[in-house]
Amino acid sequence: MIKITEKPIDVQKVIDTATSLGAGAVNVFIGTVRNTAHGKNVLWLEYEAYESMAVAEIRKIIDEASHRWPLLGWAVSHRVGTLKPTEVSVVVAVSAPHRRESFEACQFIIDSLKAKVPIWKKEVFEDGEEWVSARPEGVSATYN
Amino acid sequence: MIKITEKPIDVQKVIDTATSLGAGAVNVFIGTVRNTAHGKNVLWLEYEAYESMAVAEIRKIIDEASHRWPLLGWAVSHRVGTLKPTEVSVVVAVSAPHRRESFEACQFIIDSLKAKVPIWKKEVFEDGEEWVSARPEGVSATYN
Amino acid sequence: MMKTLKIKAFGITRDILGGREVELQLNESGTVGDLRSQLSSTYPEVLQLKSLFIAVNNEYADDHVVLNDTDEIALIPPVSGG
Amino acid sequence: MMKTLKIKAFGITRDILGGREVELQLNESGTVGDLRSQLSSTYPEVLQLKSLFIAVNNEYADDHVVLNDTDEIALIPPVSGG
Repeated sequence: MIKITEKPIDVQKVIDTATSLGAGAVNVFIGTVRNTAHGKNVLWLEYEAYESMAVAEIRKIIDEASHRWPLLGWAVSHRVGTLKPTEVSVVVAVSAPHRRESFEACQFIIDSLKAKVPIWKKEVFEDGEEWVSARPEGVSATYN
Repeated sequence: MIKITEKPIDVQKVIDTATSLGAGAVNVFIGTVRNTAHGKNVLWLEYEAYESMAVAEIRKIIDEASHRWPLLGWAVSHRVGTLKPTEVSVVVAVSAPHRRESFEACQFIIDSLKAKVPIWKKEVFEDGEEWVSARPEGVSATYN
Repeated sequence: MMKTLKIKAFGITRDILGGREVELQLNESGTVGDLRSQLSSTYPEVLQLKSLFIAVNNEYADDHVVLNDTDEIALIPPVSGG
Repeated sequence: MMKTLKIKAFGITRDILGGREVELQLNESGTVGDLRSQLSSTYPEVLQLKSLFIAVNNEYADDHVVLNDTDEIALIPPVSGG
């Protein structure tokens, strides 16, 4: 299951989707919105996705992970829209026969997702907002 | 939270307990009962714990993990009693500021738990039963 | 002959281009690299980005790829999902 | 003088000793190592185990530790939780 959704993510449902009968190990990564960034309070985040391409890129990542580890099940769900601190932005769950494989595959998927999948977040502070990682360090990035 | 319980584990509750407001990353490991072992069908598993010592050993593991990684929250729940295939035997959840720390700490905790914590499982097959890993390979281990 | 391309813009490029989708004119033989040059001269702020990839039909595309007016073209500034 | 020790047995050692808790007599100065020797002669099957640790008051104990009849003593065969 690959899902890009505006609705809150049901973590248990993602886990259930990834869990296979023959699996002994399930690893789950949950990304949540932090309440601070650059030492400032985060009011909320705006996530947006290029949805068709995001789904295609996640599928490529899953294909590569399935090639490298004996995955028995997997599920990836990413939220878009407005998210407040503590809300869940992403859930990756994989199941495998043994725990090491489940850890390695899950970490590979979230690392690759963050590096390659066309999804963007904007941090909104009291005094401005900023597209995360868009500009090099040192270039003024917060504007009103 | 450290819990040794005969009741089914509520995974979402373990995750919620481990999730901290300041965390950006939660990693969760879920161990489930596999339906085969040594190529034979597993009917059920019997788990037992030396409960007071198990809780003390898990606490030591958590203390060491908290020393090595900036954990913001954690929870460990282990089931005992009779478990059928696909049932959840153990859940470890940790939250941390960043994802790498959450993966490393969670894997350290489950690896240490499996190596040190006084909990035992017996696999029950159609033709016998076996305390897992109790005897060296080659020594007949299944008996009726 | 010129061709008219519809360009989807996401994240910070949507702010820079002032819209979710803009139209640009390119020579008939225009490539991803040509589009990149034209964007840089029309919207110099894109030069300040850490990176800018261009996707054609949901795939990251190299600069030498020739664009067609039926292609789905998108600007991919540095991603920050997760 | 002898002392009477209550020994908790878990996992496969519960099957070998035939109960969740057994009593054993040991010399007044008896240690964890002495208990180990006595177990091995009384229940030779414990020698077939991959390992056997002995816990005293919820801590893994070395063979030189002297046992008291007020101690909580437990046999820890190879663990297999998770």
